[in-house]
Amino acid sequence: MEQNGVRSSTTITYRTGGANMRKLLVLLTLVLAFAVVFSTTPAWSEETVKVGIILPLTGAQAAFGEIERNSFVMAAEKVNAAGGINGKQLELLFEDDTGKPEVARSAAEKLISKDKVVMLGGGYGSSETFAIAGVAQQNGMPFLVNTGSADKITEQGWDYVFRLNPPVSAYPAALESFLTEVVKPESCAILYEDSAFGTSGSKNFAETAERLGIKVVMMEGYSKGGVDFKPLLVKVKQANPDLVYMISYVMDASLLMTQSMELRVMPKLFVGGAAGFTLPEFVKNAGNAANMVYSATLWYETLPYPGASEYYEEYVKRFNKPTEYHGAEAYAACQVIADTLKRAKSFSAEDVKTALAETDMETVFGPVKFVSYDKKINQNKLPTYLVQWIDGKLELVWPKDVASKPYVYPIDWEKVWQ
Amino acid sequence: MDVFLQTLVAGLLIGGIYALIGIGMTLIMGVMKIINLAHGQLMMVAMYITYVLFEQFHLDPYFALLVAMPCLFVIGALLQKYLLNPLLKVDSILPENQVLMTVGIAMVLTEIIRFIFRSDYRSVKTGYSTATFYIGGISFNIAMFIAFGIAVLLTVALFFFLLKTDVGKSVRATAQNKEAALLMGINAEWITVLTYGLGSALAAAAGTLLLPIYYLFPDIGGPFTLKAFVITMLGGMGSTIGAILGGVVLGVAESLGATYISMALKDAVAMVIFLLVLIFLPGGLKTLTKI
Amino acid sequence: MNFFETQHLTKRFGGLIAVNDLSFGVEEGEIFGLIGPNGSGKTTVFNLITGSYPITSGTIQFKNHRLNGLATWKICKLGVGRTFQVVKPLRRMTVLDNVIASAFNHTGSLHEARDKALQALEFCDLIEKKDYPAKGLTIGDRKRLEITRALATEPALLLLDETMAGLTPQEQTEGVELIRKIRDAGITIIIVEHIMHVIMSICDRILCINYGQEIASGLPAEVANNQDVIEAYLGKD
Amino acid sequence: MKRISWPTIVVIALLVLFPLVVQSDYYRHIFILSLMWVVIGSAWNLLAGYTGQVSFGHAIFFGTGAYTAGLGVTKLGISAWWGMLLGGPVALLVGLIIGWICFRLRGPYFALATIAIGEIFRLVAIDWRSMTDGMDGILIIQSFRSKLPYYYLALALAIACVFAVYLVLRSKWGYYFVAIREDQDVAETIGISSFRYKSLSLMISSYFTGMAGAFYMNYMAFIDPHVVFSLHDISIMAILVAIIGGVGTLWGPAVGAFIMVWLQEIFRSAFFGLLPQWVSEAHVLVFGLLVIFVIRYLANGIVGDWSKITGDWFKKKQLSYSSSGN
Repeated sequence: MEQNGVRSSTTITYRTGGANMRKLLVLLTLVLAFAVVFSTTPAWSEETVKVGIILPLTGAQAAFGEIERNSFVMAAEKVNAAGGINGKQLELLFEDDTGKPEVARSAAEKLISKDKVVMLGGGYGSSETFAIAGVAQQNGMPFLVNTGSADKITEQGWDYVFRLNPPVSAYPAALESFLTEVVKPESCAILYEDSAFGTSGSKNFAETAERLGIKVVMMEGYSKGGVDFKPLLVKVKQANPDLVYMISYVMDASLLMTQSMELRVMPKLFVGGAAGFTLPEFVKNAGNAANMVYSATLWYETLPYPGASEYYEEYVKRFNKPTEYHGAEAYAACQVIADTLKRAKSFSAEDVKTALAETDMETVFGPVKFVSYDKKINQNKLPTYLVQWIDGKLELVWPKDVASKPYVYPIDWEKVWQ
Repeated sequence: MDVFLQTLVAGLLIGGIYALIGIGMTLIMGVMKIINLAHGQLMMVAMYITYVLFEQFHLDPYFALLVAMPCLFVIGALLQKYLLNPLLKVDSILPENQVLMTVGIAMVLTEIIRFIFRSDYRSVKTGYSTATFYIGGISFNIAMFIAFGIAVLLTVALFFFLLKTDVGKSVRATAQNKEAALLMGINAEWITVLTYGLGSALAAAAGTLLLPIYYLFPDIGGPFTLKAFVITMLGGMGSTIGAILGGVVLGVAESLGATYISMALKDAVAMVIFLLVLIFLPGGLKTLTKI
Repeated sequence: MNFFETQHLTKRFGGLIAVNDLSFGVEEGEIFGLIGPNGSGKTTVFNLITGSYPITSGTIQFKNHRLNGLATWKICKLGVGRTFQVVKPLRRMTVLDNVIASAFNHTGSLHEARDKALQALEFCDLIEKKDYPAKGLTIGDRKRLEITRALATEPALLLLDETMAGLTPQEQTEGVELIRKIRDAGITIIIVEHIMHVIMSICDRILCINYGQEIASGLPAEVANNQDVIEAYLGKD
Repeated sequence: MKRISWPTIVVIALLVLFPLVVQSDYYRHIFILSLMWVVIGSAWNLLAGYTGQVSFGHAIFFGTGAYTAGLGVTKLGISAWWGMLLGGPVALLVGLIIGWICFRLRGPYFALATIAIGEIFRLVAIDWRSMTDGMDGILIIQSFRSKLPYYYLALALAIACVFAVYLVLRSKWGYYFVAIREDQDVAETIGISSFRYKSLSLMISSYFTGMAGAFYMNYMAFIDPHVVFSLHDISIMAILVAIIGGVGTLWGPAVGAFIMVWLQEIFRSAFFGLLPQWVSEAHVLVFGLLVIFVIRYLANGIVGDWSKITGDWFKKKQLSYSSSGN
């Protein structure tokens, strides 16, 4: 009786009573039943070869995820039109990681255990790529990364994880020779977005600079999406370096350049560390301020890689907007996936992994061959390039033998910025 | 010295934009005593309106003000009437229900825009976007300068609206004491609708003026929502002059923080100042000026 | 020394003096009335005693504790209970839970607190409504709940702030009985009240204040006939 | 211990049996995430739903717990499992300090202060690279190949958290928390130190949230400041979980956690691929609409207003629920 009294008195206050509980139970049972039903749904046809691709299709990174998905689709269509994978159709299952690692993990788990894919592709943000790679390695599922660029991804000794794109540390390779042969700067300032990409890139470039005997007079991060970079640029102006190296996504990149122009920050040259500086939105936003800016890049549509310019033109025609290196990475990843599956003895994970490891081919993104160096394994090594915005057009300027136009240096900023 | 001056000028100019963002928020918070966590998102919607007008009809952002502000007024008023006001009659455990509702509104606004415009970055580039004049080596961005001027203008207009007109007086009465206002025959519900509409319109002004010097994508609202309430609390809730003060203080603090501490921590500097004001100066800066 | 006393109690709000140099004492077991016109500072005195407002100057002494500067909850722990003029039930709790919450004042056990709460409800004749949500009570029952809740903290001194306002004559009579019963249980009471016949009938002594200052004190009959008191209430002509 | 009602036992039994019946790692993973959110949602609910202090900063405690586990690995060289032991207490300590700063503020001001502190934590975690490795994040190797250990750990945490809330509510603390939520001034006059008990509530809440964070580090094996200190994905998600399920109800956050995690997954995968892809782009939109709907029509959440749901929609019987307060 006493006990009952306590219960009834608290029921109203806290709403934990038995009646609610029973209904809750019904609800929970339904959820469980639902889960069981779905988990036992059989996989349908065996006529296609399924590959799971995980990309950010919603959320803040969705713009790039979309470019990559489009490119994957284009490449897969081409593969299937040419007879598919030894007669079977290649089917790409796209999953959205929404830019969150735990969701990327959900997506990977689903593709592996529910959709029974033969391998995984995609991986855009570094955090999400880590999550997917972890699942892939544990499940013994080959995973071809095409964008996630944090160095650590291929340094874990994870033998099922392969990376097509170079790690962020390899981005400024072409710049290095340009600096030693042409510019010979004495000092530099490094500005970077405080993302995984920006931080490791900046660290790496600082080491490069030190090796080349360039004094790093300033090195500072910023968080993405700022309106006003002037406080940062004022400091750059005061430090007056020969070279300003920036690792920024596209919109920060354009603001950095327009505001540099406003403040008349005039180093010998501005160089972007890939990422935002090569995108069409950069020149659209920065306008005149983009002129004569250099950028390291992994890819450019005029490069003499088989199919590169065709891919670019077809993309523009079909989707009515330009593509860039992310898209090329995705397209090339699909080429590698198709090639691997064609060569694989069977679609078992072991055979696919073996075939992937033996990859040696040309793609729109350049030659692909997985090697081990330093701490890295299964890493593709690619040459990098230097591009420059010359009068509104992005031109490949370095190395000289592939240049689409000669580089412009030295630069008279007063004249350029008039 | 140049570094300091240029930093200060940059801070002051960005402060003008911040002030604009804060004015709408301070009005809403003053009257309704709720934090409007959809403020930045309303601003984002206005920016898209301006963007469309510019792309489709080549309308200059300064003229787009005349369209974006009324549009947002209507959107804001409708949100208040059909989503926020009904909550007053609901008996819920958390008094912050209205605040949480604005979180929901913010999510829905962002996603609807994303559905229509995708996540692509967009921008409006005008001739004056990067136009600059120089005084003794210190650069002044003209678009920001104009925005600062309009911020002051709007504040003064709002100030006189609140002080001199009957409607404005009703708004102030409601802000001071809702019950008393009701007794005096003021239709408090209508006043809240009007206030939220006005607040949204002011957010629209901020967005429209920001667009030429900035850019646009659906997730842009969040950070500006944070700024808006920081400014409001800095200046003192409900104080229009306070909003200007708060905006400028925030702008300058961020700039100085970026120059002398670290660019990456400038937002943290703003948040620390915000916390200090919240704890030690609960009425905001206006309590110091006695305006 | 008195059971409870204030000396030179003063409270300023900015330029306004709400309570001005007020000194009075209450003896154990007394019902002490505090009267005065609207806005004369009665409720402010209560808020000063319970520590809701900081005191500008003066002292408050209860038994052998100085209450100045103590937190409200500590003052309650020392044995001062209060009710609010504008009733403040804990709306989404039941009547019983309201009282249990305050019965925890001197115990950590739910069992004991519950027993104490039931006793208090019995004492105040609210036991039948113990499972009602507090927000559903009538105004009379809400006032009664205020008293019950204060009693459940087991105070030695109880401050009653206009507990009769808004009640029917029948309820008022019951209220008077309840207050007497509380006193008979050994609890000292300071009561603020507007309804004169109530005050006159139950108080042992009365203090009348205006503009935060004492204008008269003494036995009910004396105060009632005091010229200043009459003027304060009716205004001078 | 007092008797526990049979539905609770059945629910727990079902959850214990689940991973044994369902072999798919995918569904196990979703359940693990759901259980983790049961912990965070319930913890948030104790502070906000029962004590009335709406926090927009629970990512602080989640992140602190996660980084305690992670830094143990990178700085001390101990196993991340120590985080399960240390993450809670460290988060609790942080909670204590934050409470000391923020509990002088009431209502919306408290909420604002927690947003600010949350942002400060995130920004500092990004910038303090010598300590946290900034956005490079912390990467460890998962201890178990199988999902089962993680599943049962998450289940144990969830049960412990809900049970702890249940116990608290049946004690002096619970009464005091609710009294503070209902009226802080009254609470003070009936002998409750609102500061002390609010801090207590925050400490319990931050403890469990910190545990959840440490679990996240162990299970996900990778963290960075944007992920674990996220205003949107952690702090606000915690609020949504509790609101949808029912603020101030024992089971609300648990129900809300399952609904939110499943809803996200169902929409993200476009109803497991049964619907066209564009549906998957709507998942945040659906969250938003659900929040608006619940706040507008089910102010006490799905559990709190269950009688209203069944009354209004299923039995077509009008219950005068919302007007009972007059």
